Amino acid sequence: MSVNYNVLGLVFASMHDAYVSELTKQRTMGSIPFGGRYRLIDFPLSNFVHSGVSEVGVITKSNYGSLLDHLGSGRDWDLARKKGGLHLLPPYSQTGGIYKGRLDALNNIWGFVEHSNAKYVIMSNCDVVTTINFNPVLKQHMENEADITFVYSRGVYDYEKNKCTTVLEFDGDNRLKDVLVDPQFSGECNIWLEMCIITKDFLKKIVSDAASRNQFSFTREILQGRRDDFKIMGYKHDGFFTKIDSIQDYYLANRMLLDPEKKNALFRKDMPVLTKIGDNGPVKYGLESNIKDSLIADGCIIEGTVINSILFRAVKVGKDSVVKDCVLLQGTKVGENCSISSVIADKNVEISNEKVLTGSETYPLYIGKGGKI
Amino acid sequence: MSVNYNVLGLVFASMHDAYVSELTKQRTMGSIPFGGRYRLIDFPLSNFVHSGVSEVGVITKSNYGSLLDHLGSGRDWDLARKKGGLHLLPPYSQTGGIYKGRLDALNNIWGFVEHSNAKYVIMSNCDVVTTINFNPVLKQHMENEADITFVYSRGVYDYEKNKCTTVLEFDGDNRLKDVLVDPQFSGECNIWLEMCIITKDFLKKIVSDAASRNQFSFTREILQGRRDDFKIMGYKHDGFFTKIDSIQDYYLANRMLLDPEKKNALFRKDMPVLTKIGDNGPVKYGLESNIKDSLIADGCIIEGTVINSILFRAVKVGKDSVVKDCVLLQGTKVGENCSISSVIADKNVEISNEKVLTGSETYPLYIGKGGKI
Amino acid sequence: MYTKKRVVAMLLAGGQGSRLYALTKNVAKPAVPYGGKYRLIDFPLSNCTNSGIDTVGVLTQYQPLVLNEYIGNGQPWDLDKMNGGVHVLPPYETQAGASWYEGTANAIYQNMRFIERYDPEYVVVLGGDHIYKMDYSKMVDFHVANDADCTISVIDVPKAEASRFGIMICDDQNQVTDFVEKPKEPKSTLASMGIYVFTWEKLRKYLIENENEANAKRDKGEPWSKDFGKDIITSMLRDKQRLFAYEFEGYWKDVGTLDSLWEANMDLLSPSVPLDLYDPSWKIYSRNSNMPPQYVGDNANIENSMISEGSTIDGTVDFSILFSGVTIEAGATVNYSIIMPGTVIKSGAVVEYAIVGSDSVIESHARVGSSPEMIENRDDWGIAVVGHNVTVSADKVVEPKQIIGENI
Amino acid sequence: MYTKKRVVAMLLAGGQGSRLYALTKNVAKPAVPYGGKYRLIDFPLSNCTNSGIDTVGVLTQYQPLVLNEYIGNGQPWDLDKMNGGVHVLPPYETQAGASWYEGTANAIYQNMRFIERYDPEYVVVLGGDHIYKMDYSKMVDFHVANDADCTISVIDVPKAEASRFGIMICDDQNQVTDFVEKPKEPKSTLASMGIYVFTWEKLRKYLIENENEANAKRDKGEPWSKDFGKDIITSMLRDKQRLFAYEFEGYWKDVGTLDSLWEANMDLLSPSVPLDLYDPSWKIYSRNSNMPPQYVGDNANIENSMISEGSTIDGTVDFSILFSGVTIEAGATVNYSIIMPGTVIKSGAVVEYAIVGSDSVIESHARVGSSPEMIENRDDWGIAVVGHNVTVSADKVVEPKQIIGENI
Repeated sequence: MSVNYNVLGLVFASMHDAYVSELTKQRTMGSIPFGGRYRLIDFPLSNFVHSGVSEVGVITKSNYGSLLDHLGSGRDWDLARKKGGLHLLPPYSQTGGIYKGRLDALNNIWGFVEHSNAKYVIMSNCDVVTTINFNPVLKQHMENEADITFVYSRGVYDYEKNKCTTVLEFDGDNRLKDVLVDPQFSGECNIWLEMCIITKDFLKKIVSDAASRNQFSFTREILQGRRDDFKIMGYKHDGFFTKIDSIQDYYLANRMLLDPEKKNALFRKDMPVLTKIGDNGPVKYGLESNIKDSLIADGCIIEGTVINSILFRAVKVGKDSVVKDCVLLQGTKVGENCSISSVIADKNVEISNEKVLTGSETYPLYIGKGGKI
Repeated sequence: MSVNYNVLGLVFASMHDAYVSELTKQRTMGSIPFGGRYRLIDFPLSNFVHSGVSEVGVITKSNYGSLLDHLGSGRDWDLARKKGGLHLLPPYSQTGGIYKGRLDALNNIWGFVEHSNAKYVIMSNCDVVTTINFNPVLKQHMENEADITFVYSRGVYDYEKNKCTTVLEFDGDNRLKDVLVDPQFSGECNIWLEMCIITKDFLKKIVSDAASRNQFSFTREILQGRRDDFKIMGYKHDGFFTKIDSIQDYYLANRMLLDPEKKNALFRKDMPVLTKIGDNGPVKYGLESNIKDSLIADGCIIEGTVINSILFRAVKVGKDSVVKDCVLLQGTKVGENCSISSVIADKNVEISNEKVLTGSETYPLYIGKGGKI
Repeated sequence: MYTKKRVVAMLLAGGQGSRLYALTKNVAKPAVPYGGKYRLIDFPLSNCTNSGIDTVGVLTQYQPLVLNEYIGNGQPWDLDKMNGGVHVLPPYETQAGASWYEGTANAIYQNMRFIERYDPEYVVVLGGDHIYKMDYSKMVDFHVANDADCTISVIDVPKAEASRFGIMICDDQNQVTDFVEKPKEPKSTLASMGIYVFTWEKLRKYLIENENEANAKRDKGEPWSKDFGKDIITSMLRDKQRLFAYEFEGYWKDVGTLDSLWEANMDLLSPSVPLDLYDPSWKIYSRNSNMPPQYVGDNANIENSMISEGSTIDGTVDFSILFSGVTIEAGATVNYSIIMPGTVIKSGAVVEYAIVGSDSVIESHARVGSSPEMIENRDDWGIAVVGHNVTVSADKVVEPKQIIGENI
Repeated sequence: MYTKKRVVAMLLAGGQGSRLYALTKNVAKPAVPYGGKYRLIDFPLSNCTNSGIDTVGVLTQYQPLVLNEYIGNGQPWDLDKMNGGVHVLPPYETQAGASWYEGTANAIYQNMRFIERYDPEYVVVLGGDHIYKMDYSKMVDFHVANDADCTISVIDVPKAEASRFGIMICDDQNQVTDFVEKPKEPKSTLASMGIYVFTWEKLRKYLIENENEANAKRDKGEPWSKDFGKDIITSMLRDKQRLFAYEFEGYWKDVGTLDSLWEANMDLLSPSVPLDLYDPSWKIYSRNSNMPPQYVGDNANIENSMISEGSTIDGTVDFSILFSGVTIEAGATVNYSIIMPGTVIKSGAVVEYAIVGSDSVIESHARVGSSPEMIENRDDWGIAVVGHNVTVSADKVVEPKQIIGENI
């Protein structure tokens, strides 16, 4: 049918916050703005919704005010439901402490999972951006009668650059052979997309086992420690993906969307990425505007030149200013006669007239939320 | 018009939790069940909605999981809005700590208040249950050009019994003369209903003043300390009200609703109390049921005798059992051949066959959530 | 804007329900109250939601205001979806002119654009006046497994009653070989429940063919019809399409008459009837009335009944179904009756074996209906009916079988 | 179930908009796109929300499917209310039979039950085809302050244009003393904007009177009408009711013709036109298309234009309004034009002084419209229009003033 009550979605909204500390100072991973009008959590939520999953729990740690604000009732993702729907699971539970690892988090919110009628649980982080339909993954998981099915993609891993990356190795039957976290090599390999399908009964077992042994880490205790005891399989996803594990990477990941092929792989017509509605007007271009190779969100008012940049909603660029190789988050105001290049401006930054700001491709200049320059 | 964008509602959902510690062990004041199918927060929210207030912030402290669950998107109160709507304001803010007093809480969530276009703020706690239209209060506040207007009722205050009660005294012009917290007398007086209207500009002033002086208490610092500096007025509310400040009082307050006059004053046809929809079936009465003088919520299945009691949703009473002078919260199961009187059963209590449980009117027997007897 | 849906449901809610006329003066039949807090349409809508079907078109042209307001945005049934959800589809005007629905097939034909937006593989066609709980997704699975063009759900009825139904004759593979409407001598006891699954491509073809053929006949002055069961199913059988019968086991009740409406309500009070309204895994959703819990007074005497929120009961209630906001005063008696929302039964009034519509008043010492034991000639006995918004004045009598639509 | 509302708004969305016919083939006029991301009806609906009016009935019978789906549950305009909200009100069938709306007054008359549910004191009557931002609550305040029976909003128009409008003649207290539809020699320049506030009790009385009088005339074979402006206002004036004119100052544009629709769009590009779509305190809400941000390519050349999300621009765009999901290929040129959602302008095509409907394709090197400077005889010049879902094949030409509804 169109709605699949057999599956519960769980989003880990605060996984790996520390790797992009600039952006998570006042928010959490899931609420980081991305791609002109989205937040990172929009991608897992849209993947769930388009796969017929209508019951979703969002597991947060700290700084989740902006996430609460973004998600609201879940209505913009069609998740304001009576049966299922979107549930924010606050970090402070019975025991009072903050979650330590993935297994600990699951143990703390187990009542929510238990209460669901679903037979399968799909878990997803927010730091991998991709568009995926989970139905074929689920089908394979069921056919394999697997305990866990990991979603991975082939990709180039660079030991020097990439952080918090899990590399998976499978045998000829697609069964998990090895799990390497941040291994010391570079080259093409199977990169875990931080998503997996787990049979709920099995999940219950490992979560309660881990709780009784005071274990927190899913990767260490389950994947690495006991991979041979369980039937852990892999599913290869072929679409475009990008993993955000540093501010440099965030900068590159946004600008990847200027490649029409990548953009179209992420923003598929049959699986539109859903997000909070802003009710901004169309983009307004002035009499002397000049735009090349850029992604511009609604509500922008552009009087100057924009090249090779991502402009989020309601950004203003004044006359005779040049914006080049930049990522300007919502509400950035660039005055007149400025020249800014390789800059990441967080929300509501104001850059006054005549300013020159220059970062580099490898070290983009980051300006914090609300900064006035 | 029908919607009044000039007013922002603020609900203090966790004020006075400590006085009903039995009931707030796993919840907060606002999510305490009341009157068969409601939670205490339903009363302030409904009062706001029926007064045309469509922008409401809910300020919580701890244990707000059940509140989050009850409120959901705010849709059941018609508060799932784009313009305004319901906003849960989590207790952990920039500074990291938990709110200390009302002023501290306001200071922590000030960004939310500031962002609103409203000119007036109505604040309400959840521990006073009443049905009130705020429009006449607002009208009087505007006509008086008051800084604060307090809503009070005439009522009997008993020094021995009542706790955390604020008694107000006014001069002939309805201007605040004195504020007494838990005074050492008994008798009829002006009891503050824990609601007031404040002009937003004025509120901003006192909140920022208090923050800079490290003051937390609204009552002590503002009402008692500086009452002559400000124009603080009173508005007398004439409808039924009850204030819940102990488990005994909770017991009595529920059973007050068996007085049709009080019930009808609280549940007015023109201002229905809104609450989360449960989708329970109608009450089903068995072949030998016998009911007198009771309030029975949907989804109950009654085979025995119920006298002088409040039964919340989906309570079951088995054959040949007698339930007398009880308050049984949602999902309580009473077996066959039981005799229970003067009992408060919290959610999902199970009482097995043949049990006899007897509390007294003044010391009702309280059985905690999920208890099995 | 619209993404694909595997299944779309079309609910034929059209009927005025003339055999229920005292209760359908200002409301379409699917909006008739049932079971203490429901309306008939709650059952198919809740079944859709529970079956995972989230896109439903409701076809109606008779008094849609109440139905429209009742369905609203579909939120009570979890059918308020950005993509999909429930939509009431009234007749409309185009550049070619305006036209009312000319039969059930035409109603779906006129709304093919609605269906095609979702590009479905299967279309489920439902009625709006049956009480049952059914997982349509299992029926769709059965349809797919059989590679069927159309699957019709059937229920095994007692042989004696078979001639009141449309009867399906099947082979031992459940394939339908013949279909006879109300046969005098039924060859089978499998009655059509008016629930169909179609492969959309096939349904589309037959809708267009039927429309064109009927219009051609009309132009020639011949008799024509655009009826779903009669024309579409018959044509598909004629063309040797793959039609299958899906046997349903469970409670199913047609409430097309006042008597069957009364019976279907009384069924809820019988422990032997397998219709559970309290099952949390298959909730029957309904628009909520936001009323306080019911209050039962000192003089009340309630047995074996179902009573809904907002009611005030201080009289005697036995074997009855009372909807929300009903008042039974002290000294009033209600037996074997259905009292719809907001109605007041005053002190000393007696209501027995009756249906009283919503917002009506039975004044003191009036009498509505009577028990069959009190009637000499059993042929004179039957359910008494008082319509909506009707006052029965003090001391007046509504006899068994009598139907009152205006104040007396 | 329904609690009282002080004000209820009724939006007359009926029109087919025959003067916009190339753009209203399958949609009602209020659903016509405007301003890059809006539809005409967004303006009155957003005005209602921003004015605090949360109960709106939309009266329509022409092609309601698009409008119905567009309005949906009203959520985009914050009009999805449990009590109140926006409701599309199509014609319907009753026990007395079915009838289409016979004029604007009849449409409201047939839906009096909808209004009375909310027991309003005032009813605001609106049209669906004007572009303006207005706080109706101020007009209601004005109505109350004057103790008026009806208040009509008016705008001061240039004397030369006054004869195109319904003109109000007022005394110095703003009380209306006379009303003339399209007068040849206007005695005033106060034109009715088609926005009314009525004291509901009075409107109710005149609706019933007009209905009865018109039916009586029809029965006698006399000419009759059930028109809002023409019949209701005239009768009220005749009866010396208190009618007042509420003068509106601000941008107001009637978009009843293709030329005025084009002009109203171009107005958005003029810095001197006081219509701000970016004001956060008075947002114009619209149903969102959920598309990614617009992508501007290497070869693009955009000046003085408005472009909406989901578009891909790699050509030249000047003085134009582009809706969501539009593609302008490299080497294509769009000047002084309006391109509606989903349309593709292929390489080498030139679109000037034109309106191109949604989901159309202008193939390579085709030409649509032309600038007035290129036309010898100015009378031959005008806006070129291509309808929705139309393909203009490669190298074809659509001349100025030409209106294309089918593929060429």
